[in-house]
Order: sequence, then C-alpha cells, then structure tokens
Amino acid sequence: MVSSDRSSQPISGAALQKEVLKDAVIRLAGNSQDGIQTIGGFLARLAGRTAQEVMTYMTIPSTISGGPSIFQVRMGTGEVLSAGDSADFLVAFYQHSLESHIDSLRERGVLIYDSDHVKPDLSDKRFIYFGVPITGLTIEAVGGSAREKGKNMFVLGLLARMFNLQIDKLRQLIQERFASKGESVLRNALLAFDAGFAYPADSVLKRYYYFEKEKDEDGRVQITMDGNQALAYGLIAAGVRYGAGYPITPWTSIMEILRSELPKYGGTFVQCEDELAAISTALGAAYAGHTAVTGSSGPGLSLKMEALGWAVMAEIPLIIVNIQRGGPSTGMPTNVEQSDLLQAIYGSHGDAPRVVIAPENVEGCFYCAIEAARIAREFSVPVIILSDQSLATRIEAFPEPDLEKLMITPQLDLAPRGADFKPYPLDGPTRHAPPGARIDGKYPTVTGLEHDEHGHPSANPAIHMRMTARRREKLKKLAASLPRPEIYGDQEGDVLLVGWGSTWGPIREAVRRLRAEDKLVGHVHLRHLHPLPNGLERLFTRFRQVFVVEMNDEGLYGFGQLATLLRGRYAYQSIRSITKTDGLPYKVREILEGVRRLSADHVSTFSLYPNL
Amino acid sequence: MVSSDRSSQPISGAALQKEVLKDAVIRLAGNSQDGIQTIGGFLARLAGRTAQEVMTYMTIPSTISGGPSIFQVRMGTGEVLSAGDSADFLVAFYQHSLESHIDSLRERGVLIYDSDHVKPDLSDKRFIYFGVPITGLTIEAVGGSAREKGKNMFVLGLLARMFNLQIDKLRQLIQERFASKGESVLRNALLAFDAGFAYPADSVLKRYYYFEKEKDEDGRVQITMDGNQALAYGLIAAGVRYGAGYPITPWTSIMEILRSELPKYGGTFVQCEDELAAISTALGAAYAGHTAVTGSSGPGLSLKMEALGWAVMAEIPLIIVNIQRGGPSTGMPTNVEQSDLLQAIYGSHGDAPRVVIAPENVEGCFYCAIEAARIAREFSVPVIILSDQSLATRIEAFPEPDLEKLMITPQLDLAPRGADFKPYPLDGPTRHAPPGARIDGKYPTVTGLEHDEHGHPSANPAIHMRMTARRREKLKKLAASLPRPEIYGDQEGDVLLVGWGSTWGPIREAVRRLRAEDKLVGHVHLRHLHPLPNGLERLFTRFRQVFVVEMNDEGLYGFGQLATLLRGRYAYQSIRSITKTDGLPYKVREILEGVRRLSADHVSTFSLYPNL
Amino acid sequence: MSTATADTPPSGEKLTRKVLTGDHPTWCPGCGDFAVLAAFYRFLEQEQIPHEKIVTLAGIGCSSRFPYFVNTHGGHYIHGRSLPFAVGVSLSRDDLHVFVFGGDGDGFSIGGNHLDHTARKNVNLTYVIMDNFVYGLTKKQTSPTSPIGFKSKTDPTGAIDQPINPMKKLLASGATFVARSHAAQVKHMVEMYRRAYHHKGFSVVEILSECVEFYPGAFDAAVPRKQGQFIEIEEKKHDGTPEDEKRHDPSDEEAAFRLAHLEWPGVFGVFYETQRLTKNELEAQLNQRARERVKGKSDLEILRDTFAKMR
Amino acid sequence: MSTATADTPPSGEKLTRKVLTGDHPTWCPGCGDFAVLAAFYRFLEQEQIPHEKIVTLAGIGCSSRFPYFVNTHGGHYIHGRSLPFAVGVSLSRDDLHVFVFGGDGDGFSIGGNHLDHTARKNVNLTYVIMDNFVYGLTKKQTSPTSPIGFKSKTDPTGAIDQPINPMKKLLASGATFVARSHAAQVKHMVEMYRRAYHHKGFSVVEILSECVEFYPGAFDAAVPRKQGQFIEIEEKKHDGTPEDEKRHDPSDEEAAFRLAHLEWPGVFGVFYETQRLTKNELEAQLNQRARERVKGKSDLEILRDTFAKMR
Ligand SMILES: Cc1ncc(C[n+]2csc(CCOP(=O)(O)OP(=O)(O)O)c2C)c(N)n1
Ligand SMILES: Cc1ncc(C[n+]2csc(CCOP(=O)(O)OP(=O)(O)O)c2C)c(N)n1
Ligand code: SF4
Ligand code: SF4
Ligand SMILES: [Mg+2]
Ligand SMILES: [Mg+2]
Repeated sequence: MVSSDRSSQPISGAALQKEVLKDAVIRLAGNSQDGIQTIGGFLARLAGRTAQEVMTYMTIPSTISGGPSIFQVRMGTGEVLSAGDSADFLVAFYQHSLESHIDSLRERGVLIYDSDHVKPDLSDKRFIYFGVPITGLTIEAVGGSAREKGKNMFVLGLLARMFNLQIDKLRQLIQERFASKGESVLRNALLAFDAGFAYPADSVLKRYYYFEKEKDEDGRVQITMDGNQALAYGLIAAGVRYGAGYPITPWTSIMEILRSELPKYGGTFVQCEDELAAISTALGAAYAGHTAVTGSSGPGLSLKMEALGWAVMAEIPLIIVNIQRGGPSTGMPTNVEQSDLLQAIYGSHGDAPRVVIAPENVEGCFYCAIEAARIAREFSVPVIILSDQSLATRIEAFPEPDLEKLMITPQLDLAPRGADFKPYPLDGPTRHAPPGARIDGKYPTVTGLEHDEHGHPSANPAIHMRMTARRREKLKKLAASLPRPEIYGDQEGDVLLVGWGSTWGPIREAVRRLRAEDKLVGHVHLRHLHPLPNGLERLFTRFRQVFVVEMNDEGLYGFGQLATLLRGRYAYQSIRSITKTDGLPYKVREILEGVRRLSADHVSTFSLYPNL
Repeated sequence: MVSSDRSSQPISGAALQKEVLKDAVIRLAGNSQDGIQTIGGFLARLAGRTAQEVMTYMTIPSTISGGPSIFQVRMGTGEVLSAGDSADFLVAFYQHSLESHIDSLRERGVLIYDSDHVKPDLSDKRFIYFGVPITGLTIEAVGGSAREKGKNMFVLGLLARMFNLQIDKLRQLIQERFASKGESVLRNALLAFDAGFAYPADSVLKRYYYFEKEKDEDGRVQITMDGNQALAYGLIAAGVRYGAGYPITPWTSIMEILRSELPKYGGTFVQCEDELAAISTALGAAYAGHTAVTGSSGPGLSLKMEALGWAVMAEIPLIIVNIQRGGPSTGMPTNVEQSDLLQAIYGSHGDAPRVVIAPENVEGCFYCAIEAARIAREFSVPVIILSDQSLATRIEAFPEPDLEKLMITPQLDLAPRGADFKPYPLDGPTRHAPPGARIDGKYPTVTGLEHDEHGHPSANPAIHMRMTARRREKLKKLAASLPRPEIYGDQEGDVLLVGWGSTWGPIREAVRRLRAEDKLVGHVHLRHLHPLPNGLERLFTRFRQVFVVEMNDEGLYGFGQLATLLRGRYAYQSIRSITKTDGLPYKVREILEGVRRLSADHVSTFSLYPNL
Repeated sequence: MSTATADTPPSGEKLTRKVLTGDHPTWCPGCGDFAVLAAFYRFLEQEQIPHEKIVTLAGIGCSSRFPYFVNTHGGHYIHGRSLPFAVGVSLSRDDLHVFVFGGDGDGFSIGGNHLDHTARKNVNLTYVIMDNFVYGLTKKQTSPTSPIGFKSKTDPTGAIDQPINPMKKLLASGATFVARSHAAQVKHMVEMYRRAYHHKGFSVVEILSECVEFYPGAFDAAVPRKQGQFIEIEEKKHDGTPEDEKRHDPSDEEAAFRLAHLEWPGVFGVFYETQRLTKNELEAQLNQRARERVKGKSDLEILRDTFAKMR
Repeated sequence: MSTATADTPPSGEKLTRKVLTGDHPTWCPGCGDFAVLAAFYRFLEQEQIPHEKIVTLAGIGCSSRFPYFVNTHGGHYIHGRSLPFAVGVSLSRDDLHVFVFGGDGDGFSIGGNHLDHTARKNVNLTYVIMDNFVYGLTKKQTSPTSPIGFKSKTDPTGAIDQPINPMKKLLASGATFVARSHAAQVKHMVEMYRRAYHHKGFSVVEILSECVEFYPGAFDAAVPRKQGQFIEIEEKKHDGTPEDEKRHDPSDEEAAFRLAHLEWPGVFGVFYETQRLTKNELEAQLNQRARERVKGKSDLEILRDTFAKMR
C-alpha cells in the first residue's frame, strides 16, 4: 500500500528504513492464558485514541482451561472493513502457534517468534524472520518469581517500538488497566513493557513501520469497544433500565455489563433460573411500563419462543438480543454463524409478527440498540437484535456518539386513563396503561388469548381476523417509515451483493475489488430484516444478478436464509445465494470466489427448473 | 341433488313423499352438556358402518362449564369432501341455538326445534319448520327423574325415522356405548331413542328422506374415528411404543389414547412435568433405540424447539405431533389454523433441517403417522406431523387399513458393532448404536455439539461444513424419493390450487365447482412440506396462475406460509395466496371468492413492483 | 369489616365488591374457585389498597382465569410462567401490590422451578395456588398433586406417581411465608390473604379448591358439613401457659415440616413465617451503593464518563 | 478392590481403568471434577457392570462433559434437561444402568424442576451433581449454590440471593436416596457411588467439586490438609449400644433434614435412604395388567380388535 510521505519522528534516527503502511494485520498466536487478548485490546484502544481505524478478531479455545487461541488486530488509517484475510505480522508464542498459523501469514510477511520456544523453518524463504527470546527477557525484566506472566506486555512494548506507536498513550492504558490490581502488578506490567520497548527491534529488522497518516480530525473523538459493549451501552442510552437474562456464550458479557451498570442508573438486571424465566421477567417489567431487555444466544433464543409469542399477542414492547453462534443445538458455541434469522422471524407458533434488525459492525450495535428501543416503544412490539459471535468479541473504534442528542431518560406514564380507554384501538397505535395508572371503568387484563380492542378475550372469528391484521399492519407501517437503503458502489449493472449483519466489511471490500476489475457491482446491506424496508425491488431490478451473501447454509433449495426471504417476497429468479458454514467470518476472497462461481453459472438463473 | 331411483323400503308406506338425497348436512345446535357430540358420533359411526361417506365438524365451548356448542354431520353416498358450508337440516335445542345458527340453514332447509324451548319466527318463509316437544317427550319417555338427560337419544331416534336409517345398527351402537355405564343408563338411552323413533316425523313432514344408494362394496370395511384417534392408532401400527407428552388442547386426546393403549403393546407413555421434559423423555427413549413420539399444540411446540434442534444435530429419530390451533400465544385454543408451518420448519436456532408432513383428512392422519415413523427411522431425523384442531375432532369413515401389511412390531437392534463403527459416515446413512450394543473400541457419546463421523465433538471448520451438508443432503435424498403429487382435475390451464392439511376437502370441492363453470382448474395437495417433493415446477408451470390456499395470515408481503415457501424455492410470480384467519375451516364459497378476486386482480401478478 | 381509613385511595374511590367485580366467571357452577374469588374481594374491601396499585397475574388454567374476574390491573400470561413475570413487575415497580393466582399444574408441574427460585430470592409478592388435585382446563389429567389411585384421562386405571406434598415443597423452597387454606372456609381464606399481604417478601397460600367437574368431593375430608374436619393451626401466643407449649410456632421451620407430614387432610393456617431481606430491598441497596458511587450524576453524565474511559 | 465375579460380562471383557478411559478431559488442571471421574472409574472397576449396559448422560457445563471422558455409551444433551432424557432411557430400557452427571447450574437452576419430578416418580437411575458453587463453563456467574457475598461476573459486588440448600432440596424432592460427598475424598465418593448404584430407584449424590479457576478454595473448610474438617455421617448400626443412639438413621427423613441444616461445611455420607416402588416397576405392573387383559395377543391382533370396534 502506497504511502503519503508526511514526515515524522522515528524512534532512533540512524540508517533505518521507514516503511509506511496504510494498515497492518497483526496476528498474535499463543494460548489464551498468555493474555494475548490484553495486548490486542490495548492496540485496538490505542488505535481508537489516535483516530485510526481498527478491527479485531479472536478465537476462543474450546477447552475450559484455555488453550490455543489467537487475537488479530488490523489497524490503520484507511477504512478498515474486515479483520484481514491474511496477516502481515504473525507473533508466535509457541511451536504449535507457529504451525497452526504460518499459513495465514502473507508472503513477505514478518514472523516474530519467541526464540525460547519456537523453531521456525528458516529455509522457507517466503517470510521475514524475527526471533526474540521473549520468555527469557520477560523473566529477566520482571524477576523470576513472576514466571512467564508478563510476556504479553513485553510483546506490546516490542510492537510499540516496531510500529512507532505512541508509547505515552500505551503506558497510560496500562496504568488504567492495572491500577486497580495493586501496585506490584502494575509495576511488573510496566517493567515488561519497557523491556519489550527497549529491545532493538528496529535495528534488528533494519526498518520500522509507520502508519500513513492520522485521519483528518473531524472533531469527533473515537471510542473503542467490542460489539457486546456497544450493544449494552446502546441499550442504556436508549433508556433501557430493566432486564433479565441467563448466561450463555457469547451473550453473557452483555448481561454482565448491564448487571453492573444498570444500578447506577437506578435500574435492575436480574439473573434468572433459565431463559424462560428471563424473558418472562423482562416482560413483567415491560408490562409494568418500562422498556426492558432480555437476551441470549441460539439455545436460549429457542427457549424464549413461547413467551415471545405472548409479547406479540399482548403487544408488549420488548428488546430481545440474540448473539448468534454456530448451530444447530449446542453446535459451535465459540464460532460465528448467521443461522438464526428465520427462527427470529418465524420461530414462534401461530402468525406472530415481530421486528428483527441486525447491526453491521460495532458502531451498528450501539445504534441498533437505540433503534430497537424506539421501535419497541412506538409500535408496542418485541424487537429482536441479531448480532453474532464475531461482532460480539470484535473490537472497533468509532466516533463517540452524541449522547446529548441520543440519551433517553425513561419516564413511567401513569397518567389516568379515561372511560374511552382502549389498549388496542383498531384505528390507532397500541396504548397500554401500566399498573399504577388509574382507569375510569374497566381495568385491563393483558392477555395471550385473542382479544378485542379493549383487550377482552374473544373467539369471535371477525375479531381474530381484524386483530391478526392489526398485528401485521403495524409492522407494514413500520416498513413504510424505514429509509430505503442506499446502494454502495455502482447504482446499476451486473451484480448487486446483498448482505446483513457482520458481513458488512468483507462484502464492501469485495465490492471495491470487483469494481477495481471494472465490474459494475453494488452493495446493499440490510439492517431491517423484518419488516424489510419497502422499495428494495427498485434496487434489485437495476442489476442483472442479485447475490445474497450470508454465513449460513444453502438450505434444501440452494438459498441462504435472507435469500429465501427475499425470493419469497419478490420472486425474482435473479436472487441467488452465496453462503458458507465453516463457522468463521467471511474472507473477502471467499466472496469474490462466490461471485465468480455464480456469474459463470449464469444459465441456471433463469431456468424454469432449478434444483431438479 | 338428483337421485337414482333404486327401490327401497320406506318405514310407513302411505302417502309420504320420498326425497332422495346424495348427501345431507345436519347441524345439531345446543349446549355441550346436551350430548350433541354423542348423537353426531353415532350418526357418523352409522354412516361408516353402512359404507357411506361422512364428515363431521364441531365447536368446543370456550367456558369450562360448557355452553353453546354445535356438532355438524355431513353424510351421504357421494364423496363427502367437507362438512358443508350450509346446513340442510338444523336441530335447535334452545332459542340461542336457533338465533346463532339459523343463518347457516340453507333456503328450503328444515328447521327441527324443541318446541318446549324454542319459538321460531314462522313468518320467515325461507325454511321448513318442524317443531317437536323434545324436552317434554323425553321426560315422558324416560321418567321425570332423569330430567333432560336423554334428549340427545330422542333426537337420534327422530332423525333415524326421518332419514330412514338402519335402526338395528343404531341400537347396537347405543348398546356398545352405554353397556359399561350400567343397565339403567342403557335402558334410559334406549327408551329415549325409541320415543324419538316413534314420533311420526315423516307424517308431520309429509316426507321422508332416503340416501341415494349405498356405495359399491369394494370388500373393504369402513372404520369411523376422529383425526386424533387415527393418528394415535397410526403410531401404534407404525411400531411406536414409547412416548411422552404434556396435556394441551387439542393434542391431549392423542396422549390419552397412547397412555391407555401402549401398555397393552408392552410400551409406555409418560406424562411429564412440561413440554421440555416431554420431548427430552421421548428423545431418551429414541436414543435408547426405540421409535418414540412426543406431541403438543402451538405453545408446547414452541417449548420443544431447543430439544428438537438437538435431535437434528445428534440425528436421533423422533416423531413430533403438533395439532395446530389459532395463534399466536394462547390465541384461540379451540379454533383451527394452519399457522405453525414456518415454525415447524424454521423454529429452532441454527440450520436445523427436519421433516414436516401434514395429513389431509382423518385417513391421512393414520397414514401420516406410519410414514413419519418410517422416515424418522430411515433418515434418523425428527419428523413433525402437522395436524390441526378441525382434523383432530372431525369424525370420518375410511376403509379399514390393511394391518397385516402395515403393522410393525418393533425390534431393538443390539447387535455388536465392529471397530469400524461410525454413527455418522459421510458417505452413508446414520447408524446409531443404542446402549446395550457392544462396541469394539470407542463407545459413542451422542452430542449436540458439532462432531465428526465418529460423533466426536469438533469445531474444525471443514467438519462443520461437511456435517451441515450431511444434515441437509439427507433431506434432499428423502425429497428425491418422494412421489410427485398428482394433479386432480385439469392437468393444465388457468388456475392451479395448491393446499396442505385439512383444507383438502373444501379445495377439491371448489375445483369441482370451478370446472363445472368450464374453468381449467387443477388441485395439488402437498403432504410433504419439508422437504417438498421434487418436480413441482413441472406442475406449476402448466398453469397461468398458482393459488395457494391456507388457513393463516397473508403476512407482511401478502403471502401465506406455504406460499412463502414455494415462492422462496421457485421464485415464480404466478404463485399467490388465498388465506384466511377467522379460525374456522374453509367454506367452499370462500375459496371460490378468493379465486375470483385474485383472477380479476391479474395485473399485479406480473408486476415487478408488488406490494409497494 | 373495617371501613376505609387513611389508606383510602386519594381519589376517594372506595373498593367495594361492585367496583372490584370484573367479568362474570366462566367457571363451572359450584367450582371452588368462586369462593377463592369471593374471599379475595372481601380481603380487598378490608384492606382498601389503592385500586390502581393492585395487580393480579396468572398463568393458564381454570384458576388462572382469576384476573379477568377482578377489576384491577391484570395479566393473563402463559402456562407456568406467571411467577417470573410477576418478579419483573415486583422488582421494577415497588409501589405495586402484586398477587399471582394459578393452579396446581401451573404452579407445581410446569412452573415448579420458578416457584423455588422466586421463593429463595424472596421477591415481594403474594402467590395463591388454587389446588384442585387435577388439571381442570384441559379436562381431567393427572396433576402433581393427584393422589395415587386417582382415575384421570391420563391414568385411566388410577394415578401411580407419588404426588408432591405441596406444603413440604413450599417450605423447602425458602418461601418466607407459607400458609394453607380451603375454599369452603371464606373467613379463613380472607385471614390468610390478609397475613400473606402484610408479610414482606414472598408469601404463598395453597388453597384446596374443589373441581366439581373432574374431582368432586376431593376435599370433603376437610369440610365439616360433609363429615370432615377442618383443623386450624393454633399459633403460639407466647403467653407462658402450658397450653402454649403445644401450639405451633410459625417461625419454627422444623415444626412446620412436621405439620406438613400430618396425615390427610392435615391442618390449615400459617405453617411458616420468617423475616429475611426481600430481593426488592437487596436490589435497592445495590442501587443505592451504586448511586452513591456516581454521586448524583445524571444518566447522561454517567454514560458520558464511561465513554470517556473508552477513548 | 474386588475381582471380577459372576457379574463379569459374558464377553469376558474386564472393566479396567484403561478400558473405561474415554477422551482426555478438557478440564482445567486441578479441577475437582478429575477426582469425581477417577472415583467413577474405580467404582466401575469394582462393580464390573457389563460394559455395554452402562450409560452416562449429561446436560451442559464443565461437569457435564463427563460422558466424553468415560468410554461407555453416553449422551451429551442440552442444558438442564439431562434428567428427563435419562427418564426416557431408564423407563424404556430397564436392562441398562443409567448414570447422569451435571453441575449445580444444570441441576438446580435451569433443571431444578426436572429434578423434583424425576425424584418424586422414583425413576430408577443415579444422578451425580458436581457442585462447584459457580457456573464454570460460562466463566464465573453466580449459581444457585453460590453463597451470599460471592463475587462473580453477574454479582461483581457479591451475590445477594439466598442460595438453595442442596440437601434440603433433594430431600424435599422425594428422592429415595440422597447422599453428599467431596471431590477430595476418592474413597468416600467410591462408596457413595456404590450405594447409590445398589439403591433401587432414584438416587442422587451431591459432590462438592472445586472449580480451581473461578472459585478456588470454595470447599477447603472440608479438606483436612487445608485445616478443614471432613465429617462423615455415622450411620446407625442398630446394635443397641448407647453410642448408637446418636448415630444417624438414614431412613429418618426428619433427621436427614436436621443434618441438612448443619452449619457449613456440614457432614458427608448418606443423608437419606428409603424404599418405594420405582416408576419402572409401577409402569411394568400397569403393563402386566394390560397384557393380561389382552391375553397374549399379538400387537397385530390387539389393534385389529380395536379397529373392529370402530366399524
Ligand atoms: C405450554 C402449555 N402447555 C400446556 C397448556 C395446556 N394447559 C392449559 S391449563 C393446563 C393445566 C391446568 O391445570 P391447573 O394448572 O391445575 O389449573 P386448573 O385448570 O386445574 O385450575 C394445561 C396443561 C398450555 N396452555 N400451555
Ligand atoms: C439453554 C442454555 N442456556 C445456557 C447455556 C449456557 N451454559 C452452558 S453451561 C452453563 C452453566 C454451567 O454451570 P454448571 O451447570 O454449574 O456447570 P459447571 O460448568 O460449573 O460444571 C450455562 C449457563 C446453554 N448451553 N444452554
Ligand atoms: S373444570 Fe373444575 S376447576 Fe375448572 S371451572 Fe370447572 S369445576 Fe372449576
Ligand atoms: S472452569 Fe472450573 S469447573 Fe470448569 S474445568 Fe475449570 S476448574 Fe473445572
Ligand atoms: Mg388444577
Ligand atoms: Mg457449577
């Protein structure tokens, strides 16, 4: 990547080659016990503080006691859209780290390894080798007793030097993180960090790296966090003060944040005995007049399906967060998949229309939470937020939200209701009266039985028809109010890529590359999945082919879950699917391959007999 | 309806007009306590015994203590396809019965009423009036002490005379039913019956009715039962000996039958603490090597979604019965709806493909149970049977199944497994080894985690891809083995009506009427909903329009649940929806109206911008 | 019956039976639940709780139709989950008075676990179980309280599973107030309602309420006019008399367990009562400590500070 | 350790630790669950149950990974539902020996109701709860046995909800065999396994098993080499000696409840044991009566007769 030559202050001036990068993908490979997440987190935070773009990616070991694990950071000054298909730098703590990940290092990439543990095959000339006795130097710096505990900080120091990072900011981050753990922990961390920074990496490598330039300051500070944090704080900003949940990976960290944070805001988050209780407790709070939240991952979402139907029927607002992971069943709990979409939409018995939205990146997690709360309140409907494992754990920097504008301080509406009070007027929005509100006349019993405008149970055929229509029509009204998504890239042409959720970055990058090849390609990313925004047909019909890119199975008929929905609605033969089920985020390359494969296989698009 | 003039023996010869009927719709309207279900059941059983066609329809009162309720019998010698849109005869026990149901009586229909309770508006000349002091005569016949308890038997006798029914067979039915209740009960029942029969209905009405002719005997005896009975006995014939459930209307009667019957076959049905336990217990029995069943209705199905996903992942065979009722949530528990289809297919988290089939009538309930068991065993997959409230409670006669051929006596396969034992071979069918089977080498741990061919947990990306494909491909293999459904009626032309489940009869009748109007109309009824049979596109493309008729909501985009599926698969603009949500079975008239409306609105079919 | 006092709602509306009457009950004539309802009216008339602050909740079952028949804020939730729903109401709205009604199937079968956890957490609400030893709404299946031998549609030759002992279950759950009553004893029910209501924390009352349709006569053994005996628990008066020795001390858990083991039909009244901080109070304390840490900052300021740390 | 006797499986295969060893455990080094597993091996080596008749089942959790580590037929089911799954196995296959393993979250939180109902029905199987007072697999959230004050990720300032008393819960459930053991006492665990296994009906053993990762030291108070006390229950010998007076009679439910109330860390051993017909036996009786009514007819004949009545 070509650089601008904005001048700078190298750490040590002499004879070193300055290599300017637009961005760099650094993969740290070790065991989860080594604290590689911590280094990654610091780098990401630092990038955020220096207004750089950053994105991370991590794996979680499948044994409880930890084990092999990676943390990958991509940071830079261009738009960072994905955590990177291959690494520019690989830090290998152990021989097994080297062996499992050397293939992810690009040619001419730099292998940094702990020469106390790792013996690379130096005869393989594809890579640049940089061995550092990380273990030994750390023990030396921190003192033998601390064993290998500071290796991560040592590596952080090493990278700081190599990349010419702002070490005052890094030291401050270390301070913030370890201050509460006691003085000696902090001291050891800084000792290790300094030792890493003191190692003359630049002179050994004969070069140092420098990020192209800082982004133009637009006055907005960046904040850095992972998707689950963004979602949790988004809920708080949205005025959510009550919630209930049960732990499950990767949802748990949201409930942990809410359990710690909500009391500060006068709210409460309850850990329940199971997911059935959790959604019920959240619905109790919602019935009592609050905007409430519950959440889970796959198996827990399945358990919430009955109560969710009650919320639809009783028209009680609720936010349900679902952090998707590999399914079905217990499946692959620490891998990513987008395979809960159809369940989110259709998973309850009966015609039970509810809203489903999905964030496209960490920033989107924050804003989806805000939007979910608004929709839930305005339409008195449950809203499901579909995030996923990769978004949940991925760290990104984004402009600090304008809380003055966004922050909602919730208020209970206990105003008395007049004699004409109808919770479900046929000609207007739902108007619940929470307990505590005086009612002239009949007090309502909110019910999961079919009911009339007054909420009174009825098995009258006409009422069931009208009320079924009511529940459907309010979602259509919502649909009408949604903005039609913009096409990124070409506005008409060969191929439109359609995506949802965390695939946003890789799809966008794929579109860039395809356009660079002079293909006419656009990208539409849907945040609103149910209801879909109106007018998509006007976008779809401008392209000869519409490929829906998802991380789920092609299904019995060759279509992923969103593709199935879109075909069901529009019945365009041009809509087809690019899917995958390996439990890993999309690599840009995989999308490009999908596009090529489907484009070649053009005939079948318009055949009347697909899938024979 | 025109008669053949086959001669017969009227009860009393003189001066009575003989009216020959092809079939008659008789609606009994009273309170559920009056035992009108009993009369209806007798009539239906009688029809079955005399090789006539019969179909019933009933409503269940919404208060626990009973209340207004109807039972409708349509019996005759033609093919009886639906319980009838309007009644030829209405028996009204009370004034409220008259008022609620007089509109269902066709013009020139006969109103039979209890003149002790009911005062019809005799000035309304649309109907023929026939008042009988039912209450008084019953008390007189049975003796005052029995109060009004025998009115239903009185009415049965009355109808027997009017319709020239075979009273020896009826008396025998009464005997069979009441024998176990004690002699005096039986005597009273017969006294009331005889009194009704003695009432000179024919001479008052100046006519008696006679069913056209008995169907040609094809040697097969008919049996008469409701859909839930047919399903339960079908399961037994299919070799199902173990099951577990939790009560819920209208599923409960299946579990009640199984709980009573299975012990005779050496099996066990367990009433569990809830639906989560029920499916788990059934899966335990399945894991132990049996073909097992669980079941429920809407709310309970929602609760089974997590465990169902485990069955998909672990590839454990299981039959799940779902008797659909009005939804969402508690909804309309005693009404009918076909709104659980998409949940049945997509209701679990993750990509969790399972089989869904639906019976089209009572006979179909029996054969679907048998097919479900076969598929579950052969493909080691959970199979959902979607019946509904109207099928569950509807009585029909059908040819007695050939049990010699069908009956399966289950066997446990505890043969030792060799060292090469693989439960999930990539290139072949699932081969579970139930506990008790000796294994050379590793014993399997059946799991809901993703796993390799040996069933061993793995988060390896390639394995998840291959195993996801495996679970999908086995359903495609099943699809390939399914017969392509036949088209009833015209084989190509204007309109193809597509249906599933209990709408079979009304759709078929609608097709007949449309064809009688010289329209080119066909009917395809799908028993296999997931996977769909292959080759449907060859049927659909022979018609200008394809209308999918279902009892569920038109959804956000104007399509019912099956229509959504079919469009998702085929993306034909010609596929559209006729839906309704009033909680009642289709009337033929409603389907005809739907066809007319959609046919008129032809333009929109091929618009590129539907549903703006 | 006490007249309205300072407790009278500000609007001056007096809680009368008329004001409190909701829909006409759909129960079978003679069903025990009518009396449970009548006693509830009477209890409310006595207590004069502000009308709009009363919440009656239920799951699914004949008994669970209760909220429709009381003209207060109400909720008819799903089968077995009324307690966690009520937990959400109680914990988020400490100003309300939450009453939950339901049957033995709803509470002890599908909902049994929620009962235990709501009890141990001592969430502030009152739970009334209308126990008829059968599934009424679904028309006569075995319930977890059906005695062995009871012929139901799911046990046509008689139930074989050992039923739960409701009192034992409730005591073991950690409930801080456990009582038992009988639908034939309106005064006794009113008294139990009263004491449950005034108890701070999770209070639960099991009321034997006959299903005349599917289990007639189930509780005759405790109905004096049917040759049964209705034995009330005599509670300790701590008056130092020798009679007092034999009386029951409701704070004595072991003694309560002994009462729970008495032969059918056992005794009626308050088996157990103790004081323990409610979850409502504990959460409030948590909140107070958290609020102190953020020192009167507004919601906006708190979140802004948090974000500042994430820069 | 006994040598193989007549019980030796027909194939002559001897159950050795080697034969029984499944996957290498994924537990953290030092986790108490290793010892629970080792004791299970030893117990099986002693009993020499036919290999193929052993079934080990579990839900989800660290402890619930147990089945993978034992080379027998096994099932790794979903969170909290292992018991009803095991009920299906036990009731439909009386020839098998069913062992269920799981954690405190799996058994007492999400699965608490299934425990109660499986216990009251006295389904023939053995259930082992590896109680570590915390959610291990999901990395340190409060569990229903976490003591008040325990700092977890969902209670960062310390747990506030009253935990359940596992022994009390198990006793109240109607379980016919209830015992308690400690992962630091392999011999004791083996003995509890043995007695649970030989008990006909539902037997349950709670084993305190330390989570070294998220709750280190939780059970030190009962570990002698950590200055704790491991107090075993002395059972009555019915030898008429005065010492015997003080010994515990496991058939005495009230006495068992008293033991359950002892102060932390309490005592270890068999709290309660009684005999009651198992559900397996009761269902078998039902079947036998039903079979007698159909008098040795084949399945085909029975169904044909039924249909004949529906003509
Ligand atoms: C999830 C679910 N399962 C089952 C049912 C059906 N159902 C409704 S009420 C009920 C039990 C009723 O018994 P109980 O709780 O004792 O109340 P009762 O009618 O006896 O007052 C059942 C099983 C349901 N509505 N929802
Ligand atoms: C339905 C569902 N909810 C939640 C989870 C997540 N989960 C897995 S194990 C577990 C609890 C683990 O605690 P415990 O049962 O005590 O076992 P331990 O790990 O401590 O041995 C939870 C909440 C899940 N897998 N499924
Ligand atoms: S069925 Fe039983 S419980 Fe239900 S209303 Fe009737 S008498 Fe009462
Ligand atoms: S997390 Fe705890 S319970 Fe789980 S394996 Fe590690 S030490 Fe054992
Ligand atoms: Mg009941
Ligand atoms: Mg645990």
